[in-house]
Amino acid sequence: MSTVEVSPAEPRSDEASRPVINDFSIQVATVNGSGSQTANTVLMRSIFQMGIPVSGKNMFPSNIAGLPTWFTIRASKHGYIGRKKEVDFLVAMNPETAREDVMSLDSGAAVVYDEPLKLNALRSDLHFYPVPFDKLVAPVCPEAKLRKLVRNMIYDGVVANLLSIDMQEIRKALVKQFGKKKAKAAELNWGAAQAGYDYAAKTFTKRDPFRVERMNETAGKIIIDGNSASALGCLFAGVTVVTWYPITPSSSLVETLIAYMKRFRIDPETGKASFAVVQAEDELASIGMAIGAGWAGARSMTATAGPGISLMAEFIGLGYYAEIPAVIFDVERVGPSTGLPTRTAQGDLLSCALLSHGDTKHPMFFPCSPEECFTMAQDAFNLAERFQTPVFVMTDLDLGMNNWMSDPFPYPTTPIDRGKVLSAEDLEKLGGFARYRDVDGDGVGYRTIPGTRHPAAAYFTRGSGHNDRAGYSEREDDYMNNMDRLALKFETMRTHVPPPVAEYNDRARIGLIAVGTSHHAVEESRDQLRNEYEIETSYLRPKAYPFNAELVEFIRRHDRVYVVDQNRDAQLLGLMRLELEPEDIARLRSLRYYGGLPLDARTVTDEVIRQEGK
Amino acid sequence: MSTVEVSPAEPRSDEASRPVINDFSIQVATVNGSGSQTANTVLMRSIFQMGIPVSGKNMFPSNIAGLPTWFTIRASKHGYIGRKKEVDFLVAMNPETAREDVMSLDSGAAVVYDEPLKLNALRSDLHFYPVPFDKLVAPVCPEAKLRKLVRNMIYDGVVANLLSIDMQEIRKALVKQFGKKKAKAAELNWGAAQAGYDYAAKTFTKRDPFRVERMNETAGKIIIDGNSASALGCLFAGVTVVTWYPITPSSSLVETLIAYMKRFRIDPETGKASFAVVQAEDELASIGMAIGAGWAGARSMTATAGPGISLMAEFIGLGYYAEIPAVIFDVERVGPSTGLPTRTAQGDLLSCALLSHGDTKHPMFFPCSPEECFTMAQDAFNLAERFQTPVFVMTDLDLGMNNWMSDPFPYPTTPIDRGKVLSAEDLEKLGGFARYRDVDGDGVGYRTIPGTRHPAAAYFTRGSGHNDRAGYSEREDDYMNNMDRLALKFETMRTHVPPPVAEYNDRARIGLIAVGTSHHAVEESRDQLRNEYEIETSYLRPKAYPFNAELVEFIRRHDRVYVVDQNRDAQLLGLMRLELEPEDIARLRSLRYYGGLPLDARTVTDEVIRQEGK
Amino acid sequence: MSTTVTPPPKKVNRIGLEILNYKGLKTTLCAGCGHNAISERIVECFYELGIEPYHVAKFSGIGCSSKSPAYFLGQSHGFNAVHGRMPAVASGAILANHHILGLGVTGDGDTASIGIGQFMHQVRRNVPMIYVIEDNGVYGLTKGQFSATADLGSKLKTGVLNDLPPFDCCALALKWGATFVARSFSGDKKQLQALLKAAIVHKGLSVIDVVSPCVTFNDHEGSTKSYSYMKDHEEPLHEVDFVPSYEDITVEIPEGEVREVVLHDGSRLRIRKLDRDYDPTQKISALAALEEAEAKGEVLTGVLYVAPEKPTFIELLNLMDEPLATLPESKVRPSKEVLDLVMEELR
Amino acid sequence: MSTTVTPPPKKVNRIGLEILNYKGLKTTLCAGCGHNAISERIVECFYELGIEPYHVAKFSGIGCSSKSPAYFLGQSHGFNAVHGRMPAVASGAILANHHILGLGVTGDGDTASIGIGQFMHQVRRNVPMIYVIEDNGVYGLTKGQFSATADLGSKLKTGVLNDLPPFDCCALALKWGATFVARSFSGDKKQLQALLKAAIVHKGLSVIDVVSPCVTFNDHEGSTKSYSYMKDHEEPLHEVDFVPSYEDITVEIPEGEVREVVLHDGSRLRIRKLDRDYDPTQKISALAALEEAEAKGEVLTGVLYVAPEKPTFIELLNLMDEPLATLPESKVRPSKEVLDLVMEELR
Ligand SMILES: Cc1ncc(C[n+]2csc(CCOP(=O)(O)OP(=O)(O)O)c2C)c(N)n1
Ligand SMILES: Cc1ncc(C[n+]2csc(CCOP(=O)(O)OP(=O)(O)O)c2C)c(N)n1
Ligand code: SF4
Ligand code: SF4
Ligand SMILES: [Mg+2]
Ligand SMILES: [Mg+2]
Repeated sequence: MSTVEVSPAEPRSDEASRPVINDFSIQVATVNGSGSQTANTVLMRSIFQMGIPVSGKNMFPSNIAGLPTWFTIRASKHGYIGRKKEVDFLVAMNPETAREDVMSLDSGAAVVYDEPLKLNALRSDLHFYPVPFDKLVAPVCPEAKLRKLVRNMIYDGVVANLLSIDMQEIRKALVKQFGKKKAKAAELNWGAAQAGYDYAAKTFTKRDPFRVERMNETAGKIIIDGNSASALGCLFAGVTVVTWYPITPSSSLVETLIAYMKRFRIDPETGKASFAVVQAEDELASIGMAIGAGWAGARSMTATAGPGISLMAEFIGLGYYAEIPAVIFDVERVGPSTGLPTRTAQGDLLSCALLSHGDTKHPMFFPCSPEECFTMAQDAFNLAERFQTPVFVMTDLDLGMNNWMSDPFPYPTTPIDRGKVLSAEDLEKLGGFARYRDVDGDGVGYRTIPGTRHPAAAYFTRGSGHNDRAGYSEREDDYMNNMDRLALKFETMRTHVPPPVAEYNDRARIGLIAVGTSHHAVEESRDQLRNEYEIETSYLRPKAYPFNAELVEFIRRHDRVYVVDQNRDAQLLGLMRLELEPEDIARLRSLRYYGGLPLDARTVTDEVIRQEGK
Repeated sequence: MSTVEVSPAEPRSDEASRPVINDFSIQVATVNGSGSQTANTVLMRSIFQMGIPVSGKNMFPSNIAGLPTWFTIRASKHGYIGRKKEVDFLVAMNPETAREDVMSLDSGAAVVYDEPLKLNALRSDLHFYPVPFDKLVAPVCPEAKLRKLVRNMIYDGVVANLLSIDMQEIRKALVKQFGKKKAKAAELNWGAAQAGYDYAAKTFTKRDPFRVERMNETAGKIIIDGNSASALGCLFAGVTVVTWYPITPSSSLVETLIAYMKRFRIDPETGKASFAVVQAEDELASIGMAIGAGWAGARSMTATAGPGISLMAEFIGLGYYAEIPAVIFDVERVGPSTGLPTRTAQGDLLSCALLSHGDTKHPMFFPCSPEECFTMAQDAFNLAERFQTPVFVMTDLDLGMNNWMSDPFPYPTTPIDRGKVLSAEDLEKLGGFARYRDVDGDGVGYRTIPGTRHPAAAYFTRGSGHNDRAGYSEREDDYMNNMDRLALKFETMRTHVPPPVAEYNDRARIGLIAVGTSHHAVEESRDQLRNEYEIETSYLRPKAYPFNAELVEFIRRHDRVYVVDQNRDAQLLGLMRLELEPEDIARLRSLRYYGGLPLDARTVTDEVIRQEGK
Repeated sequence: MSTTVTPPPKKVNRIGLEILNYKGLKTTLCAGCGHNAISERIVECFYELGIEPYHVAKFSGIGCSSKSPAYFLGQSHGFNAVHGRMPAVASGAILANHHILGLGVTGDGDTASIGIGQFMHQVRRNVPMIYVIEDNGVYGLTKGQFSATADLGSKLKTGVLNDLPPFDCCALALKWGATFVARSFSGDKKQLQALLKAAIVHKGLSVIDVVSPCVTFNDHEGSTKSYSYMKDHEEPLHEVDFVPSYEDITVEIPEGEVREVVLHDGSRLRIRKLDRDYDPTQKISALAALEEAEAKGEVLTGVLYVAPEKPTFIELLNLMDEPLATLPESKVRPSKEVLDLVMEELR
Repeated sequence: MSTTVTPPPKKVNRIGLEILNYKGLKTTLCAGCGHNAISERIVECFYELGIEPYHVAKFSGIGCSSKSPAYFLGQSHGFNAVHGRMPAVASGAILANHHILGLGVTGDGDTASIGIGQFMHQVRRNVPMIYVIEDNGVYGLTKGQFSATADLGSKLKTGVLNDLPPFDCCALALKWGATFVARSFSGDKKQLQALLKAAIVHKGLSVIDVVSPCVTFNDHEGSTKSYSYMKDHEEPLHEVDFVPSYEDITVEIPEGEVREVVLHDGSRLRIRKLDRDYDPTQKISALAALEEAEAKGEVLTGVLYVAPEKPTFIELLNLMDEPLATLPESKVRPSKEVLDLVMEELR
């Protein structure tokens, strides 16, 4: 087999001559359940180990095995870690999607594929590299049963060769992946990778422009998914009661947390746990337990996704009105209803902010990175206890389930804030207390924990009307006073949540506002706008809701402000519309994407340009 | 006992000399479970029968017996049927609240009270009429056990005497109340009423200014509560499957519906029912059954209140996304959480409009009167089937559970609209169909009913991603196309829901916008603003959401527009903020009341004046 | 039976508290409601056993029954949650602090209709607490619709007939994991006290289903086991919102015997008390006894089942002895070394 | 038994339809998943009985099992609802049109965890339909957590141990009102077919709990009744997202006998088929038989209970014969005279 056979018609020759270094994306198209995760992770890691900023995104179906899956690795010397729409380097392993995968490539892309698929016949403007995987796997894996697995590692070798990835990095990544105990497995896979590398080395003439070169941009960094980061945040926030019901994409948050808790939160002397984790029978029970635990003084949490949020509505309203702390992680996926459970979105913003009937408002955090998952998990517990109310941490499938490069997390510098809790001694001094009285003018009353050894400690908690001594009341004045205090409490939070991250550009007439994972696309888009269109922009990223006063300031400093939403109904913009002055709303424009994939910079850029009329 | 004893210090004498005719409110303060409902209804009816516009509002506690209850009857020659804040004529039967009841009266009010309470000692600026109820009841009710009940009827007689209510009207109302079968009960009560009348006649010198005079403003009218009217609307809308879970204040809607169905929807020949009513185990089940029934072609409905709405969130999202008709009555009460279950509010507007996670939007109707409950129930079923989506009818405790004067309801003039349903014959002609394809450009596809005898009839309904042939899909384009069509469908509804009621006043610089029961306070307030402050106003009352285009027109024709909300968070205004142009929002002002009582005109007037800076 | 001894009347109990320390607010339930009698027994029991009120936390859902925690143990924390979800809230609180003596009091609507799922999963977990079901077969607070424990064939005032079989909460509880299951009648002071005391002492989940007549809405006209006392007097009493006031019913039934109790509405309850030699450690025979009683139209009272040794949920979770709620930061936030280690693993 | 005869192979059934008319889309479940075998049996049964596909409506919740209705009866309406709430949706649809043959297929998570409340109330109402539980003791679709039917003592791949007793859906169903209760094993073609056919013929609610192994996540390492086949080979297979592909398991067990079935993961299932002379009309003995089998660690299969005459919910509701869904306006909108009458009453 010669390379001529491989790409009968050459892509434009100028492309091949202009090497593209550390700035491209690799997509591996497989079938889920086929065991490609190790191969993909190792590939991503090896690039990372070469000091090149990298990100990985897994696009998987909502079933267990047999349906198309795509894993995309992006190497970016500029440090962009958002999704890149265009695939530069395709590894086509899935016969079912291979045709469409190839047809949707931009001209000049490269394709490694399973030889029998004969994809080279499809287009003449791509660089094709056929690999006879079945032939290669047999000699390196004598046990036939395991070949299906090991086969994937071959493409790592092929790609390493074609992209100039150092094979020693592949080896290192493999060892890391399998750990010391699974050395045999690592060896087997290493053999496969080598076979791939050798095959490519002896067979292919490199024609595509893509390759990697060592950099020094990843030293000291870690690779972690957002759910694990959230789990670590909860661990260091001192969570004590965790309740959950499995649902994609939130399950791994709790499953990882369980694993860490078992390692680090069992008393070495007694062997006893400083935490309780309950897999509840459904989300009504999981939030109910979290509320019960929060009421009784635990740092409690649950994690869920859209359908769970809907089921929690009644209890969240109770938490709001009876003023009970609890932290709820909403790892957002595409709704409505079951929607696309394995696709990402920011579609629950309005639901969560206003969850439950009657007048309710809930604070939310918007982490954009694993590091923020870690720090905001802690912020969320502190806010929940300080303000005695349910608090949402809004992450999404992209952040939660994909692997992200990150700086190592900082050890918390401030002590845990348990908020206003009266001890028996306090009560002895005070003689008593009024649970819902606004003593400090911040709307937040003092509470006691059940079990407090004092006859004046007890109070009665209810979701029905009550006066400031927690007594049952149907009085108009008691009701209104209480609701006004709750409104004040919400206002007070504005100054207690972390302020937004602002990047002002003095020459910018337009601003961008985004939360959470939209951040990565926006950052890159700002460069595109500057470099390609000479448009300067400012950028504000609120870290939490209720919004801080700086939001208004930011808006007023720009002619037009694009509010980026990963949902159809412009929900982030909606939250602003609900509270801003009309003259500020007038400056806002909506920029929406709701296709279920992680937002990419090009989509942002194109839409800004379209609306700017350029 | 002389009248001098009764009111030792006289109220200002000019008051007594200026009679107040057919324009005052009577409040009866009792304890719930004490059986005063008959007496109150009879009193209200007798005034109604004298041709005087009347309204009755029951303020009752959230328990079954033993707590304070107030029933207010308003007679208004101007036809105002909203709540009047000031009580002119108090009947104080409840020792527990008597003091506060008396103290909160305006000077010059009258008080009929149970003599042992000695209320006359409290103030000198009121007209007191002490009645020795226990002494009076013994002779008219030999059976001691029944005295507690019959005792209440005595105050009807006393009040009739003092207000010049024709005793024959009391008698007529009594007979109507008890029906023919309970003639003995009616007689017993009649004796008590007479005893009260006679006692008053021989004991009291009339000093207060309040009395009634016959008018001719109620001929042909009916008295009905909104829940019964909604029930009748459902009956004539041809509802076939009713699912529910008891909750105040919605229970009586379904209970009345059951009673009517049993009378009028059993086939006289077979004795079989043309309807199914299921008391479900909770609201998740009741909405689930309604959705299942709507899917299978029934006209299905459920009725609930706030907590039920929260529990229905997940299923409503399914209904939206899978496009299934169902009608949900939300008889709103005060939230959040259990809140004040026996008080009224319009606090679920945002919750219902946006119910469920992900991008969802739901249409709502806002009836303001029993007649509109009746007609909009029918509109709601038609809209639900025409647009294949869950539809909310937003009433409230005030409308649902209080008695209202009304014109008789019009028999429906248009046939039932089952929307786009393909029969076996249609399918035969078409050869097949695509369930979610927008054939007509209105965003609404065609559906088939399970059981349709054709091999091409079947399709698969799901809450997960699907293409226009109802096939499972995780594709970006399928998802976005579908969501765009759903958005279009919602836009189409704007022109299909009933248009708002507008009253333009050419001289008005300010406008008022209100929905539902706020109407009655606003109407009266407009007169107050004109008469007391010479302020002319225009008024727009949207009958449904999504809002019709006229909303914007109305806003633009005024400098300032007050949006009236019976909730803390300005939810009606919020719905407008979410979609209006900033320059239109700029004209909007918020006018809120959230104390749980029916909104009254004075509250509206005072707030407009405050904001107008007058 | 040591748990049923009533100490001689005295002003304070063994920990020096008066009965007043165990009372709650004045009830707002109907006079004569069975729930009030249960509240009184609870007050007495905790007083007599000399349990510190701060040691107890009360939980309920929504309903007349669920209002009652406000009417006892005023010096204990209380949580009146949402309809049917008491088990979750109580479970969470007990996880947070397993030294608390959890006392759940809810209704049959709360437990068997909307809440049957949480009830069964609570039972399955053997969460250590007392779960009292004030069982009247109706939704009292929403004015008298049937709950899922209503007798087959009973009829509402509105004429609606219950044609569905009842859930037997005791059968459910004992079949699926509760380790103490008893039934009683609100009017049987002595037995109810004894059962409550036994439940307080039991280490796992104790379910006590107390038949507690709703005097206002449980007029079982047309039911298989009752007749309407009001029938003759019906006419003059046609008053929609009238709630007559009744005296509490009290009754004492010897072990192993059956008594017919006439309720305020004239309906009759056939109550059979378990024999002294009944063995409450056998699941299958307990189920059979319940099934048999149901067939005979009898209400079987007493301790139906007990499994004192079965591990509680707290034991299964291997929780440390200190309440999780009040662990110091040093016990719940791992050290910087731990974070460094984890970070290193992720490099 | 007439219900189990397999007709000789032919191209069309008695109503002239081919087997193709009963098939659905290609499955997207794992190869070897028990659920797939059940789908196949459903296809065969409806084909063999010659039931018009348009006559059937399929219902499910969320889960691998609940995906399966897409893979059979493609010419029948189907409704894949939300997690755990299939019973409500199916009930509503059947009320709308009781001529429909309702076929619910869900999982054990769907039915016994989140859905236990709806399941029990569905059972209590005896809603006429078939309710198949594809029971694997785990949540397949969310990657293998325990459901509430997991065996006590079984262990997940992650090391998590199930220390809670399982809900037995058959026991629940037969104790609380289901009128046809059976258990089977997905690999027992003959029995499963026979049971499905009997369920189709039964007029009330038929509950069939089918043990249907999850080949991907049900690796019962450490469980009382299994061992891990993968143990020796474990090391090279440390691959988080790999799902091996298996052949379907099939087995045939004579009545009254016990067979041990080895599952793909090496775990063993002891299946006992009910005796020919077992009397399925006795509730108590059925319960006892289940309890006994559980104690022995056996899975008891066959028709456990049947009460063919008990009125269905449709009968209790006294519905007219025509489907409510398609009643003409004249039957559902009362006349003007009725409105006039009501208005007069309200004057
Ligand atoms: C979600 C929800 N649905 C409905 C209600 C209305 N509701 C209040 S109490 C109750 C029934 C209570 O019955 P039960 O538990 O038997 O208590 P009882 O009043 O009979 O003691 C209902 C349905 C509610 N509060 N919340
Ligand atoms: C409200 C809600 N919570 C959680 C989920 C996530 N979820 C999907 S399937 C499933 C479990 C399915 O288990 P089971 O019913 O046993 O089906 P199996 O996959 O084992 O066949 C869960 C928890 C969901 N879809 N909806
Ligand atoms: S309505 Fe019934 S349950 Fe409620 S307080 Fe009155 S008697 Fe008790
Ligand atoms: S994960 Fe388990 S239940 Fe789901 S399809 Fe695969 S084998 Fe079946
Ligand atoms: Mg009850
Ligand atoms: Mg399962």
